[in-house]
Amino acid sequence: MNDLTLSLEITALGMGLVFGAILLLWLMMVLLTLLTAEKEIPADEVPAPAAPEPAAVSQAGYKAQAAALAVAMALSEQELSSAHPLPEPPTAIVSAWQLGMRTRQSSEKGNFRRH
Amino acid sequence: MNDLTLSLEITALGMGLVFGAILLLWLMMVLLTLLTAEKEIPADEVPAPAAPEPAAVSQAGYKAQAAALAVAMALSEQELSSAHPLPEPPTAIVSAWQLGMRTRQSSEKGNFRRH
Amino acid sequence: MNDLTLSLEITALGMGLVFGAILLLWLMMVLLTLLTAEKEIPADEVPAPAAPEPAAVSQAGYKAQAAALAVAMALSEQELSSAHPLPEPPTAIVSAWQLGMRTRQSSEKGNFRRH
Amino acid sequence: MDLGELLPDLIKGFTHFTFGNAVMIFAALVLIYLGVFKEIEPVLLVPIGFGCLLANIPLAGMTASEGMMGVLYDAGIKTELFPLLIFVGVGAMIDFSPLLAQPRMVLLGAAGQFGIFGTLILAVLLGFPLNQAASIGVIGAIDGPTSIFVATKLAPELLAPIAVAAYSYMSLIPIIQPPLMRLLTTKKERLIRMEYAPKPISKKTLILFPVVLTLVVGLLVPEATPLISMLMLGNLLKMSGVVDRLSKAAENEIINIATLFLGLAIGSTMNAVSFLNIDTGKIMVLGLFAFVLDTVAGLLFGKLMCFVSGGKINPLIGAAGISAFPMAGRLAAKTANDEDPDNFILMHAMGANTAGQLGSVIAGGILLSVVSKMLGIV
Amino acid sequence: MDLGELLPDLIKGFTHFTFGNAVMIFAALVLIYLGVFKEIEPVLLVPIGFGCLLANIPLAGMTASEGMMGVLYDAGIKTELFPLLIFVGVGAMIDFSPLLAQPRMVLLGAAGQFGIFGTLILAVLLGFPLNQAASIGVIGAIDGPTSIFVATKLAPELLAPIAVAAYSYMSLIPIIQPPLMRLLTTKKERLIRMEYAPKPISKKTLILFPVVLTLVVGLLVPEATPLISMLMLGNLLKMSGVVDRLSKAAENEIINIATLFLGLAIGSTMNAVSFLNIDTGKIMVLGLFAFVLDTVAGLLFGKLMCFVSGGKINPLIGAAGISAFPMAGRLAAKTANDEDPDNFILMHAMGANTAGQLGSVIAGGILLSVVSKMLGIV
Amino acid sequence: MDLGELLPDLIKGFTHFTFGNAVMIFAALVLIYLGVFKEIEPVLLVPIGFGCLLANIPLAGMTASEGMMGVLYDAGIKTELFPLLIFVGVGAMIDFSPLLAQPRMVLLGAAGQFGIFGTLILAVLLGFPLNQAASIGVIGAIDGPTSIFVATKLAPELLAPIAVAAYSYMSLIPIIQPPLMRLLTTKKERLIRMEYAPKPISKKTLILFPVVLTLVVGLLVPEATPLISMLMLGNLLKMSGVVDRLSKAAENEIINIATLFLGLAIGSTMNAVSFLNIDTGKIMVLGLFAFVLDTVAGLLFGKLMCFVSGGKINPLIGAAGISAFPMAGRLAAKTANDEDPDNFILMHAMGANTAGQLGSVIAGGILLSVVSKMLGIV
Ligand code: NA
Ligand code: NA
Ligand code: NA
Repeated sequence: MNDLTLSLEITALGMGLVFGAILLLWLMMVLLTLLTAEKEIPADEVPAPAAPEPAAVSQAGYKAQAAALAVAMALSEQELSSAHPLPEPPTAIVSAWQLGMRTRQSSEKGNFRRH
Repeated sequence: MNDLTLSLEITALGMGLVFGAILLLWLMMVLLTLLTAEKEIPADEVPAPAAPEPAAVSQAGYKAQAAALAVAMALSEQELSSAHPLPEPPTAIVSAWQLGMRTRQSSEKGNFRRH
Repeated sequence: MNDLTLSLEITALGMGLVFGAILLLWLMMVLLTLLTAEKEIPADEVPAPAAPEPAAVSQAGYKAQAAALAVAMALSEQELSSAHPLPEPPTAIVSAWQLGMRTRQSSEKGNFRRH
Repeated sequence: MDLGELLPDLIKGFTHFTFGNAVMIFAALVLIYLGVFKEIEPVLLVPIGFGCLLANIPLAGMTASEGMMGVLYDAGIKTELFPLLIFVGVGAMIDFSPLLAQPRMVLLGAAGQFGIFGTLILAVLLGFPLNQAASIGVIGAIDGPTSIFVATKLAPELLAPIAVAAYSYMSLIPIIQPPLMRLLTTKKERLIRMEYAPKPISKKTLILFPVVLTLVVGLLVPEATPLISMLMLGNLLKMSGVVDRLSKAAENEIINIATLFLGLAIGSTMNAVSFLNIDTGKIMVLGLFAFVLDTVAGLLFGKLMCFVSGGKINPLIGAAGISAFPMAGRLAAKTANDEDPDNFILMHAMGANTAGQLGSVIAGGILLSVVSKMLGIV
Repeated sequence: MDLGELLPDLIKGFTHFTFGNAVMIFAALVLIYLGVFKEIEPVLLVPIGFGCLLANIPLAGMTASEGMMGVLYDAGIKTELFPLLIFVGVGAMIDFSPLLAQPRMVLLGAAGQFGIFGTLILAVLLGFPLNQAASIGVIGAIDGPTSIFVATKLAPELLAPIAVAAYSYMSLIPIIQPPLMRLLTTKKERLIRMEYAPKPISKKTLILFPVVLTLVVGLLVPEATPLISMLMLGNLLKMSGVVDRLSKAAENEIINIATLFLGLAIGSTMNAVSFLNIDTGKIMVLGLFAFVLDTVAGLLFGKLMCFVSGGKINPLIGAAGISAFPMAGRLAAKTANDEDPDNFILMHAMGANTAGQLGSVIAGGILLSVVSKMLGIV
Repeated sequence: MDLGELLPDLIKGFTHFTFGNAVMIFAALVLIYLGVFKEIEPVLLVPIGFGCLLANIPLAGMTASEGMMGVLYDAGIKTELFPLLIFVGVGAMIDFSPLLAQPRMVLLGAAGQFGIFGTLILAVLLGFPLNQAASIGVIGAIDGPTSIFVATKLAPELLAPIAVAAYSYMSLIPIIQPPLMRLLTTKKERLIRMEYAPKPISKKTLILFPVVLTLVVGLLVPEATPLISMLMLGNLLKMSGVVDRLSKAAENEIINIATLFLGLAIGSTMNAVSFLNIDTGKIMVLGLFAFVLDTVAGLLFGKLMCFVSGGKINPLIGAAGISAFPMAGRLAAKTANDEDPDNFILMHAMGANTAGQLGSVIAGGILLSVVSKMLGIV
């Protein structure tokens, strides 16, 4: 059998297999979506843009809002940078201690404390 | 030939070659600069310090300016961190869609929209 | 000697060695702490949490303070990101030059200059 | 040692310089120019171009097996580590929710692979042996790592021209596709608006998808397992949301370093002797043909789906099924948007585009499997 | 080539699929499930689970020595590079100041290693040869890299079950320890408050500590040098404060990449043939036993210290001496805090916990030394 | 097994400890001290010192070829990968615009290489064979990666003392250079102000420069290609501005990891047997001589340029031509500024300094070429 015939055969077989595999994938996706559908999940829980939308800033145009946003972003960035699933860096231990001490003080004084 | 004579020869030859190569580099740099000079390029397009200059803050000393700067920097940082030349992360797709939907809405309403 | 006897021996020997090594470590730590104690060092020089404490923000609750904090953090972040022990990036050179030029100007004018 | 004896040594760089080197250095400069000034896939064309430059400086010794480029080639191309690591990063950047929300779009990912086989036939007709023809065909996967992976297995001697063709044309897609889109679709078809009322895709679905897909494709096409599994590993790391450290590493450090080294190593195989021949020219032409054929097949299948659905599907999204993620998807949406500024088909196009990415990997695995079997390599 | 001849090839993925593969894939799914949905050590269980998945897709060829998983295994497990690189990163995350401020806490780090030897004895009783029994015992170090390092040296054939046991149970510590804590201590003991008036630890002390510790442990137990030195290298980079670039690289790029590759490579050794046997089951049981024994020994030693100190030491911190840094330390503090919301023993628990980390590495080195000597390996 | 038999094994760490080990550990502590407390090149001296520490703990087995340090050495020093990767990062940090704006400054980069050859002659007089003498001479390149690259090729047995000398003295430049500057220049010369009215350098020039330089140097001095090309690759990635991902990776992950591993691997070759001998002492003295000679030659050439230009060039910038990028450039500017607070020659000094960096690499390549030829290595 020469190479041309062979290549035609490969084409027929290959495209057939590609379509076959893709059809199975379709089936798999339909089944997977059905089996794992969660009715109670609101639409916005689908991974949405994490960043605050810049459009909001320009629309509002108020300086105060911009400043508030900057604060929020700076805070969120700070939180982000200290978040990781492995053992936390040394400072975390110290600050946990400090937090503990302060919690004790504030609970004695009955202060409000967020978190 | 003993090693000392050899080393003297190496020195003569070596420094000669170094100066020769450097002279050729000089020529190359002059030619390159001439051939690629762009008259219309304003001076500030030469890679300049990207960061806003801290000096400006202390000179001005006004709180409002500082706050504005903080906002600007926070925004620029945010833009920076989401900028990369490879395929963008998943959220980009969603937000592009959202942007598209909003553009449609706003163009129907005739709203101003930056960018 | 069968494996069980062997394993009992390993246990006795192993735990003995572990306790021995740990006791030596204890001694080492005591000596090290004594020899390197620095009376003049104030307690807060022990590596403390580098990040400004979020608690302070919520306690204060004033918008102005939050804005000031945001500015401070943005500035500190900027400094942080440009601080590294290896040769600085190209822009540093240019800005050093500019800083030099400005220093000259300002020292001629007698302006105040921080840093 | 006298100077007459030394002179040949002083100018050895020039005396060993061949006309072929000059041509290849010109090619390297063109690649760097395209990358830097035309911004055509710069993350790959700049390193490839620079690697090519190094390969054509005589006696530099960087491409010998103990030179730096040889070390990188052995460590990452021979072992297929670099394309697979790049896929981990790419996987962490893909969002499959548009596809999962409209599963029928997956068919377009099959249609967009015709170019692979069409090109294979043409390559055979042009006299390439089967293993080389198949490797050339995979340029039609329109997916860099897949092309490199298959070529490394079947015809490593053609790796450089195949990689260059794959990446160069991929960045020319904004030039190649639009004329074909306008040629093969009517204005009425391009104006078709598509509803997008996706069912919400749960986080659980998005997490299970990469795992189940790896299993299904792995069992169906074992040869596609390395490629599909690394793509899905990256996707799982990202979607699980619990291993931020790892998915960030995949999206940044790992893909960046692998991309730089891959580009350099591939470029460094572009020496004059092995690159400058008629085969390279043929491959460049065949590569262009593969891109065109893929786009045409995708568009025609899009038209078929349009017809079958009673005009509810805009055939432009067929062109997004070729892979070339994510450019092809954006381009299809842009073309529809240019025709009618109120027509937004981006989500459908991205669904077809991610399907094309999957289809390309599967087709690459199938080709590898069939051709290995026929050549008795296995 | 006719279709009848081709069919076996088309379904080869399924015909080579064994019941063992199915079981192992189920195990892989369980590991991924635990990692993703239960957040049990996801940075390790997800890659291990995914590697296991790949190892049980027939004919995928990824775990062969020239496949990607084989390449990673040879590069980072056989050479012990990955666990050691992870230790550089872990070292950069440890703060030894609570331990240096209360040096006697170091004793708890010795007590928390009884589980290693108790498990070794039990493993011998269950019929494991000495080298395997010792490797299984090191699960009782309750420290992933140490377990992997010792198992690679003494019984690489058991690496997969040992690594899986070490990491799975480590994340079950919040379930395993509290009942034992309540069982073995009285309410009065748990209510003991401890003063924390630490002498200030100078920066000089913190910088010298990793260097001196490397030297002392290196001379006492040469076999522990690789582990302890890399832990201390990371700590020195961090504490010195002058090589921010390097300590950041250790804490991020290096540990992240090494962790991902380590997990994949270990998971890829979990093929049905070598993993699915009675030994694996025994190891899982022995591993749990090791965790329990360590906690019990730590608590009892804590009670002893409580008695000797005249009731000034809360025995709960003994449970933090098992290593499992930093979970065990936090858990001991939390348990005391649950009993009395005003009782804070975190700094004492972290002192015991870092001591446990050191003790685990030292015990691992000692075991390696003694067993190698007895087996005549050296 | 009785205890008498066991005892030698328990204290084997001490019984194998030699006086040489003690001396080398002291040296390691000095290196770490200089790095941490004096902040002398800490990113290199801390890892080198720590590697040296590990090499002198008996029986630790880390420097054996299958130990971690051996693995790093084989992977990155023998292959020359680490110094070259560091150069990619350094290249991404260099700005050549001050040099391109004042091309004549490039001459100072040639003058600052006299120390290489002067030291070579002296080393030959002290009895070193030619290959070793040349390697020692390259300390006078005042550029770490170049010294390591050339020494690895010509005399790997001297790598450790050469690397230590190169990096230690480089950080002593603020102590070595100023007295020489004051000795060799008059106050009048130091007060010379230089105009800085640079022609604007276009982005195109900055992008083409690394490419053209690689080609020119590659053809002139093939042996310098690896070093110069990686430096220029980093610079191209940075200047092109289109591959931010890659230039960031070069400036951060790649250079940080390579630096840490390079330091450890080099330090680990500092074992007592091979390091503690009279040659090491001679090399340390010769290294200092090289630094002094380079500075003197640079300053004298600066005076020559001052004379030729009719007093328009401040000879202090000659001292910046030795390389030692970017410290030497800043130091020259500072010295002028100290003499006259209104005198700013930083841009001129940085031009000379980047020229010195190029000159050092070129001189290293030329030396490698000439000596290889003479020794018949090629
Ligand atoms: Na495709
Ligand atoms: Na332990
Ligand atoms: Na120099």
